[in-house]
Amino acid sequence: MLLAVILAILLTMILILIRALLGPTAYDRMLATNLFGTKIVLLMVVAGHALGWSSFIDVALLYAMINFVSTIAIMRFFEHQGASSQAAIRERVK
Amino acid sequence: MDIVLLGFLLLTAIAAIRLRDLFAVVMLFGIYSFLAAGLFMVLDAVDVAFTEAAVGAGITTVLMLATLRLTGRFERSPRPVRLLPLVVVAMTGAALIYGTLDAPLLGDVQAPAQQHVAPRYIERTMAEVGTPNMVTAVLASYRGYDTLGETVVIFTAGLAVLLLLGITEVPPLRLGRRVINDQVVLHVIVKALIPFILLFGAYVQFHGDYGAGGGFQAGVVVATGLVLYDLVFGDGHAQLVVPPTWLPRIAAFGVLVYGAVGLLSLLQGKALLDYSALAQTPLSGQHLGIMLVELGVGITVFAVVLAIFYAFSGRRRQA
Amino acid sequence: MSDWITLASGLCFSLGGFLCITGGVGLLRFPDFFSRVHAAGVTETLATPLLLSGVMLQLGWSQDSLKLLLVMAFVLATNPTAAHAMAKAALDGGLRPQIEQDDTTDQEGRSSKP
Amino acid sequence: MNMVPGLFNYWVAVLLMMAGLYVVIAQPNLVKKMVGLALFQASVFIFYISIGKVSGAHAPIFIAGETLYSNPLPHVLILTAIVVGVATTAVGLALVVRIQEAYGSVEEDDIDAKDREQSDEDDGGGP
Repeated sequence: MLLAVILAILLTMILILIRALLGPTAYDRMLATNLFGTKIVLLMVVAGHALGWSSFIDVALLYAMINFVSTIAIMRFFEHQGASSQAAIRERVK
Repeated sequence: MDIVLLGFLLLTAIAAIRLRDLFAVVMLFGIYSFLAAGLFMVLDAVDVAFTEAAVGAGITTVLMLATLRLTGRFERSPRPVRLLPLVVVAMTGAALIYGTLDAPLLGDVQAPAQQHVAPRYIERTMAEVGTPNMVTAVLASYRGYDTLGETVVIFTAGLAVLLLLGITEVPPLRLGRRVINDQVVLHVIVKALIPFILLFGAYVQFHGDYGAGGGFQAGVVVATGLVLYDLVFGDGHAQLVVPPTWLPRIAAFGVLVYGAVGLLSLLQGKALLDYSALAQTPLSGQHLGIMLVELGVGITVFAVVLAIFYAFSGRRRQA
Repeated sequence: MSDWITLASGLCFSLGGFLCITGGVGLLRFPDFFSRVHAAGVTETLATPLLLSGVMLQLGWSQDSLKLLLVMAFVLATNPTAAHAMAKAALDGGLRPQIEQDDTTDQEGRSSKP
Repeated sequence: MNMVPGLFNYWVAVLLMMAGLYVVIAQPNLVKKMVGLALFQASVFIFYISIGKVSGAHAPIFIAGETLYSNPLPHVLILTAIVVGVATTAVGLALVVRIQEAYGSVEEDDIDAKDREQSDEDDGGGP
């Protein structure tokens, strides 16, 4: 059962990775990065439980936290970056 | 499972080389760090996985993004692939792989690396130091000199960044102006989360004797909490909590705590950084010494990481 | 009693794993960013608690279970927030859902044909 | 043929190392060079940790009654190396930022061209 879950998570990771590599816009890559982090958390918990690693939950908690922070950081600095191009796109949309 | 993770790692690295959007490259680097951290978990290195996740995926990514903000997002059109670097790289790689052919296989108990000092650490840690986490014992007690050196290196690197960039004091934003647009949900959630992150940092700091964690990781976690605050609420908000002028002093204080513990044991008539002299019994002395030393490390790492972040985020792009 | 726990955790695991893969497929197959956020964010938010509570059921009452509860609370708080923030950032950054564009082109097409 | 899984970790570490090295040597953009350096660093970490792994062993946190643990020494070395690594990466990135401010570009070619210009001017302005 646990093995099947691990395989499912690994499969999902592959799918997400493909999206991260293809990702037409930067936002797609952002989303993929965030999801990948969550999948790693899940993998840590399930595999850690299945294989009996020590203190894997602390690590999983840290991963969840860092994942959130890096997503926020990516968004924040991306907005700084795109300030001029955003205006251009808005003009075009109008 | 480690083979799959290694495959992912290779894929990510190659994609990172090929992409020209540096923003995407940094995001892929974040994924790469997470993968590496997962791999460390598989290879039994709990503490290393902890550190790699906090440092590689967290702080390094943030710093690289902050640099990109200052230097520009796109790489110029790539040079044609040149032969010479490729040949050099291929030859070096071939030589290294040839070298690994004689290496002991993965997980071999008889490998030379497992024979030298490691058995002694593993057998004697509980009797001599009394902390269940051997990594902490080796880090803070057996190899205390090394760690003192590393702490000083981190302190120096922090000073170097401050000398190069300096911290521009950003006037705190006016109330009501949002940086990540109008993200009310984000503000509310982050405000609720930050105390827990700081609490988690304290847990990591003081639980390091018994499980994964310790000064290095705790410093980074606490700094990450403040970085998150600054990211969401705008430049300068974190500077109100921890003013930048304090940071070099805090960092120096951490190194001083470490050194003072060492000198204290010297004054008690034992060797430098031999904590057995610090209390009635050697074991409780070791406990006290490791706790103080880890605290020193944690303080230094926290101050340096935060100072570096301030230095990068406070800088404005010069046209 | 333990049979029930095995059954419940197995149910959690299979549902969680299924949702995981669904989210991955959705992320890969959906046409534009906003539908991808939707696919990934929603499945993720249900799959994570399911898998974690599956592990919790197997661990029983212990300190580890409590910590897992913390992880779950953290993920439940941050995941939808991150998805929401990303969608909002993308909208403010000039990305538009494809539906709108499809509609407009469709209407234009229809209006031009007759 | 149990050599392949036994050495696979090392091989991947070497390949990643070479990927990082290639970026550092061949890519003109300085920020990308820093990313390459970080890739290189991480591959060295993977190599070290692979050396310390003992199959069937526990993570080096004491459990009563267990005697087989992975080697804690590489873990200690790499743990500190990671934190020192981020500090040095920060110094490198700070240098990149200063170069951007001084030269207006982080592409190696531009910087070289500017330098050459500068030295030509210096020669011309001589005696």
